[in-house]
Amino acid sequence: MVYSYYPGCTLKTKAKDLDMYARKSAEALGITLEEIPEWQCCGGVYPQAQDEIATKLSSVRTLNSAKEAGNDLVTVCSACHHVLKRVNDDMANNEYIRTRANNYMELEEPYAGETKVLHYLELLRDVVGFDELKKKVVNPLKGKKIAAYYGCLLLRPSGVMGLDDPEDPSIMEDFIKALGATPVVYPFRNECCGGYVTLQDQSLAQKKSNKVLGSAEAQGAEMVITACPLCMYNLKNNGTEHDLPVVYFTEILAEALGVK
Amino acid sequence: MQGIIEKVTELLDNGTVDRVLAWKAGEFSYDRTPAVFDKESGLYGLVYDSFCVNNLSKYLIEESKKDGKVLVLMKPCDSYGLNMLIKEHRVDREKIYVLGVPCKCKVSVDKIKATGLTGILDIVEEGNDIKVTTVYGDTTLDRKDVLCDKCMVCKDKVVVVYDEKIESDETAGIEKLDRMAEVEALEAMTPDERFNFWRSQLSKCIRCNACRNVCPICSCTKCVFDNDNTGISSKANVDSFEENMFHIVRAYHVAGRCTDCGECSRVCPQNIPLHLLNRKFIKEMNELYGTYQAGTDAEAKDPLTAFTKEDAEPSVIYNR
Amino acid sequence: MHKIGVFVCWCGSNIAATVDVKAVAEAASKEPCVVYATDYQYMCSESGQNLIIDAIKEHNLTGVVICSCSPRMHETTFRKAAQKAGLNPYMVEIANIREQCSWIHKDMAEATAKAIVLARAAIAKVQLNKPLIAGESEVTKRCLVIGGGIAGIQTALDVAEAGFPVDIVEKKPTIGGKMAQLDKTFPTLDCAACILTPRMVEAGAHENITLHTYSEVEEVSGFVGNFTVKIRKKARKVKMDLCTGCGLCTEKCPMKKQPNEFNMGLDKRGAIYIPFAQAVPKVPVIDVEACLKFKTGKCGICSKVCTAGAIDYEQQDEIIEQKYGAIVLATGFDQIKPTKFGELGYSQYPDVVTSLEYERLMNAAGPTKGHLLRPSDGKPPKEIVFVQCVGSRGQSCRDKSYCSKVCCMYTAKHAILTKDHYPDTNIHVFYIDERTPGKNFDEFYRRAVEQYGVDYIKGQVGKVYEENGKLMVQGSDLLANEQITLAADMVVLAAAIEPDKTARSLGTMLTASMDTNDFFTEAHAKLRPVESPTAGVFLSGMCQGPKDIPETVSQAGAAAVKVIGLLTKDKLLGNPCVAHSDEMLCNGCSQCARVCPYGAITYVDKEFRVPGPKRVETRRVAVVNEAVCQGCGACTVTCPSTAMDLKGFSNRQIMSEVDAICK
Amino acid sequence: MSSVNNEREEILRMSGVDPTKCMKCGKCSGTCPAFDAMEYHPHQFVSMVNKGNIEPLKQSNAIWQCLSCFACMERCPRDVKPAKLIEAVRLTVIREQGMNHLESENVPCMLDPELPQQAIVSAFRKYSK
Amino acid sequence: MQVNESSKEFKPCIVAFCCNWCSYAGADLAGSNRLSYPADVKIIRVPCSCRVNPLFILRAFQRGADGVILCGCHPGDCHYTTGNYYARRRMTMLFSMLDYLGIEKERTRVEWVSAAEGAKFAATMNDFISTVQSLGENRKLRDLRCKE
Repeated sequence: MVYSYYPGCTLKTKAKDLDMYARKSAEALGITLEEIPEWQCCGGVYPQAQDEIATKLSSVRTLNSAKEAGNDLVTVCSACHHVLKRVNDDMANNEYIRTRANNYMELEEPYAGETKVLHYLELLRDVVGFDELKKKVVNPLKGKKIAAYYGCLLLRPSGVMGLDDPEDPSIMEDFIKALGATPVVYPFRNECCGGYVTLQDQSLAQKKSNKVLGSAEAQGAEMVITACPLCMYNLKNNGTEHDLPVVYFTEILAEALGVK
Repeated sequence: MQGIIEKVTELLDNGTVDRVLAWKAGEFSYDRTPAVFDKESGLYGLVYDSFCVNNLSKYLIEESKKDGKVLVLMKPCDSYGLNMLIKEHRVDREKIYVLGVPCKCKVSVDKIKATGLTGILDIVEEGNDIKVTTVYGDTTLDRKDVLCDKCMVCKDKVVVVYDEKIESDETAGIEKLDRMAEVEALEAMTPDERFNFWRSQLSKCIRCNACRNVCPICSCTKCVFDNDNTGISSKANVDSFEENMFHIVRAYHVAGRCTDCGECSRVCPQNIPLHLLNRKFIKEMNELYGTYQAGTDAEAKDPLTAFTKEDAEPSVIYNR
Repeated sequence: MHKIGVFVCWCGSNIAATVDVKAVAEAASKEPCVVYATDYQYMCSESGQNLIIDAIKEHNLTGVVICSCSPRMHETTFRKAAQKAGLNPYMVEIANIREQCSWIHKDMAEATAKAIVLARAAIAKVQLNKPLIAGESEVTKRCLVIGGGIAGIQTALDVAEAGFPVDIVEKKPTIGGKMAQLDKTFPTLDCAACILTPRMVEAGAHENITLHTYSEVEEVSGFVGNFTVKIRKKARKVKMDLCTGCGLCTEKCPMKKQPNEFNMGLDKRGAIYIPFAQAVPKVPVIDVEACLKFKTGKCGICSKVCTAGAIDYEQQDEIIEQKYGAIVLATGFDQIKPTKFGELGYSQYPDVVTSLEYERLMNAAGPTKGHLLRPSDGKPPKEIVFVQCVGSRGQSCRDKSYCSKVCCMYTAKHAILTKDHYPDTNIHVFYIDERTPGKNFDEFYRRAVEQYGVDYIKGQVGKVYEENGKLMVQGSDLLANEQITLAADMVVLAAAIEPDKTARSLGTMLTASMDTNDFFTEAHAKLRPVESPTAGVFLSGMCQGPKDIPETVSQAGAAAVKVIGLLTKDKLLGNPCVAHSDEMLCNGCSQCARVCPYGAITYVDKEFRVPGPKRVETRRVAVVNEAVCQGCGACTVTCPSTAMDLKGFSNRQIMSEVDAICK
Repeated sequence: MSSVNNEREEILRMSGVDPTKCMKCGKCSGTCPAFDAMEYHPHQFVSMVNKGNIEPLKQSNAIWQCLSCFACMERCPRDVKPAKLIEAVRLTVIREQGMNHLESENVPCMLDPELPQQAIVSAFRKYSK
Repeated sequence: MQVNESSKEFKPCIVAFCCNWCSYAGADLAGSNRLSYPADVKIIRVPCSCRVNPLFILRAFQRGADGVILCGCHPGDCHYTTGNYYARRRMTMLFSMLDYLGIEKERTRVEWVSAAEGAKFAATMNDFISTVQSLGENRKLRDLRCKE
């Protein structure tokens, strides 16, 4: 199984762990991740305005590379996933954006959303299968009470992202179960941590992060996992009222698979 | 051939059947025309060989109206037509005894002539050799080179409806051509090229009605083109709607019912490739509604009297 | 040779302002066979009709063309006028020069030219019209009501009282429907069971009413006045005639772990059960999925304790076939399970309930015997938040687009009843718009606010989550322009109502049309609200759209009146525009029967004299049952020899219109 | 008046939002996690943009406080997408000359060694041209 | 480009077959709502889309129509339950044949218009007319056979 892989800028710098463990685990699961050559930053945030074309082009380039390689595209970072998936949806369904983006790109064959964008978690659920994953676990994380933090970008808008039920998701809980640990369901797992405003208004980010961590703690969580470097940073640095470890989901995956 | 005569004689003698519908030699030794034999006339002249190309199924409409039982020699491709006639209640199956006969593809006299031979006196088939005697001398042709066009794309060699059949393991030994290749070639043209193609072809029509008369599906009690009350009838070769649309209307009438026996094109004195109209419908229906071959059985609903809720919208055509 | 009269209507200025009516009449008068052409201000008026009648008589007209509004408007009017003048009503054709001409075009020259073409097409067509006489069919004087809720019961009682036999088919083991599950009814607060159960008993005992409970409609064929219906009576495994309804079997059943549907799954019932105490018929039914006897072959306790010997494990489904003249759809509704609204926590928290569940929690016969106790821990709730419009009035994929109509009122009812019984409870209601049109409805809602102090908050709930054992309800208070979070003990969701799931398949069986929400459509939104467009099929209650009990009962009565009107007739006139096969042309090929949706075509072997020595030949030819044919014309196109044609829309008629338009 | 209208049309065009679909239920504001940090709330954005009353929104701090969490979009029963409107208002501000909300020279002082790239990249994209 | 020049002047002849229950009522609704579309469209009322014989469409073309459109109830909503399903297949086959003969396939269209879709009816007609206008006059089917 070969997939095109888009790590994104943060995974190359501040979130090397997220990337490294994702690669190691994939290898252990028999999945080949081929990094897209000369990829560019996705921009970190999906430009919502109809007339924002230029800011979507780097994503289109990435998507087109995967198309040319004939692979589905796998991402790990929630933000990159969100941006790529939504730009891809625009290219497939929004004629205005598609036409203009293609005019800029001058590709041999116009890009029209052909690439399938998968989050690493979807790869685990839909390609590997959580039952299969369970069989490959060598260090089951027995007894560990882990809370999954989805945040906003993985789930919403559900019409485009289509990862899971946006109000009552289960993919990360099933993932935690597959690793042998006990998932902790808490109401704020899909509420915003305030990551985007950490530069703008740290107090707001602090308030939101504490709310998330407090909610997880109240349900008895011992650890929080996330797929987003920004959430990770925010929960760790702004969620200071709670002393709950926050790690990338790939880290516990690598640990359970014995490749950490 | 000998087996066939024996079987027919037996059935006629023991009273199973009263008449026999088969072929007899015509004016020339290589001419074969449909003929009815009975006890009185005997089987003299009855012949079954590579020149027996006519589809006999349609003759059964009239034959099965008569008293007594008629035995028919049924080639594989003609049996599809018979099944359609049974399905549409055009023949009385009870009064027909179907003796399936094998076919190793038929030889086209037109193709023999097209090799440039003239003054033909006699044509004889010996194994894979076709020996032609002309006033200028003798020539031997390879059978494979002079097979009927319709046999080159033959559906299969199975008689689909029969009371008894005579088997043979002889084959023509040819590689069958893709039945849809000609249609695909037309599809690949530009609309204007296609229009010009059809215009030039259909303009040749002399409205002799041979295609209609030979077609086992075109068996209406009264054809719409002969019926003054339909508002579309026409007999003369006039430039009217009817005239213009004759072949299109005919193709539409047999759509979903045509067995692709190829007789229409074979009998056309103007060599209009009429089968390409019918075959286009077959191809389209296969692609859109699932594979269906009219005449395979006498029960299945044809694509135009069936539907699924998920059928493609007509716009599928112009979105191509 | 025809003598055609053409009548051009001005429709006041509706037509005349855009179409030069005189020019149309003038042009029409020059068409072949037209002997008379005129224009008039209002052709549909009495004097307009008289003008037509006089002209027919005076000019011995054999065909009439009216250039006017849509035939869907006044075709019948003009046909009747023609009939008065002694002309066959089907010798009338309408050219639609209003809806399809004057109303959509602005340029007079263009509109006039088009009106002339439309008139010309109608003139061409009418020359090929043939006098048609509608066939007659008998009316079976029996009515089928599908659904045994208050709507079905009321219709059945009204029809039965008029002296016609009625059968009620109800898929549940008892009649009563949703109303039986309600506690009190707004705005009078009388108890639902107290007013419903006498009706149920009356229906069960009525000499003209036959109940088929635990039954479903399997197949419907036929047409107005002559429906044939197959009803599957599912095996109850209990003999109706022997059972005394003592209920001993239900008490002794060891499998008491089945979710009780009647109480919305809030408590349990046995594998053999009577849905509720006042059930009609009061005969239990065995849930074979749950019954130990059926699962393992052992047990048989119910049979042992039944002194009447009514238990019959061998009982099989029974199919009964019955003929009816009219069918009433009263299939009712369901409340959606708001599982897709994860932010409201219905799936996560047991104390988030739907309003129908709340009804059962309030009801004296409910799982808590009428004490309001919350499902999670059985404690009485002190803070209750009601959320309205859950799943109604939306455009997203999880919402219904319509207003469910009854939620505002029942929420006010819940609030009042709760405050009445438990005055120390605090009640908050999140609402978008408070919709209370109806007699004494707004007064009722105001009472909740003013007399009972219910806290109505204009806004919606964004999230419900648990914190410290409380349900935290975060929502907006738009009037205060604030986001508020209330700590509640219970949350009640006024979830949208939707048509019963079985309605769609019934609609298909009956060819009764439905809207995109699966509500049955009425024949006319204003003027024929209780009739389905399919003749002989009537609509009663929620299956046609959201409505409260008084509205349902009124509609049920109205449907009954329509049924009675139909059943009082001995014969019905059919639609004469039906298919007809010319046996001289028919091949007997069966293609037409393959596409007929009504099974109206059969074949006969018929002898024909033919030229030649054999003088007679037998041919198989198609025969159309004109009473069954609805005139769609599917057969006409599939017929290769054009033997099959449609009266009133024949091949030649349509082609003459084509020719006239394309000239 | 006409320039106000033009601005309204421009915002509607950019966002692709039809504010007339709103039924004023308030679910967006009931759901917004940044509600208390915004002086204009999601439902107000919808109604104010619809009325063409855009200037106060442009002057507001609320446009910088929106977390872009899309909760309002997800939960809106009428599919109005308030978040897109807020972004469109924000864009009209930063597209005006000299109106970058975030200047690169201000960044180093905000930098925390652990801050991921993504935070800076996205902040620039959200708050400046 | 020439086509565009002349299409301004070109008034096509359009025949619209409308089923009585949905599309004809939809056309009436368009009228009631005063939703305009060019006068080039002339409607022929038929009981159901399945009443329309492909022959009628060929006939219209041969007699000089430049475009023919068939409107019926949405699949699943046929007044006669199944009529439009048959119509859908028949028309698909007709379109296929016209295309095969080299006739511009855009001259024929099938649209499902309900009784409530007055606006859709008008929009459909406007769109269809502009399509036919851009194709120009229909000559091909009139002289499918040339008599030279």
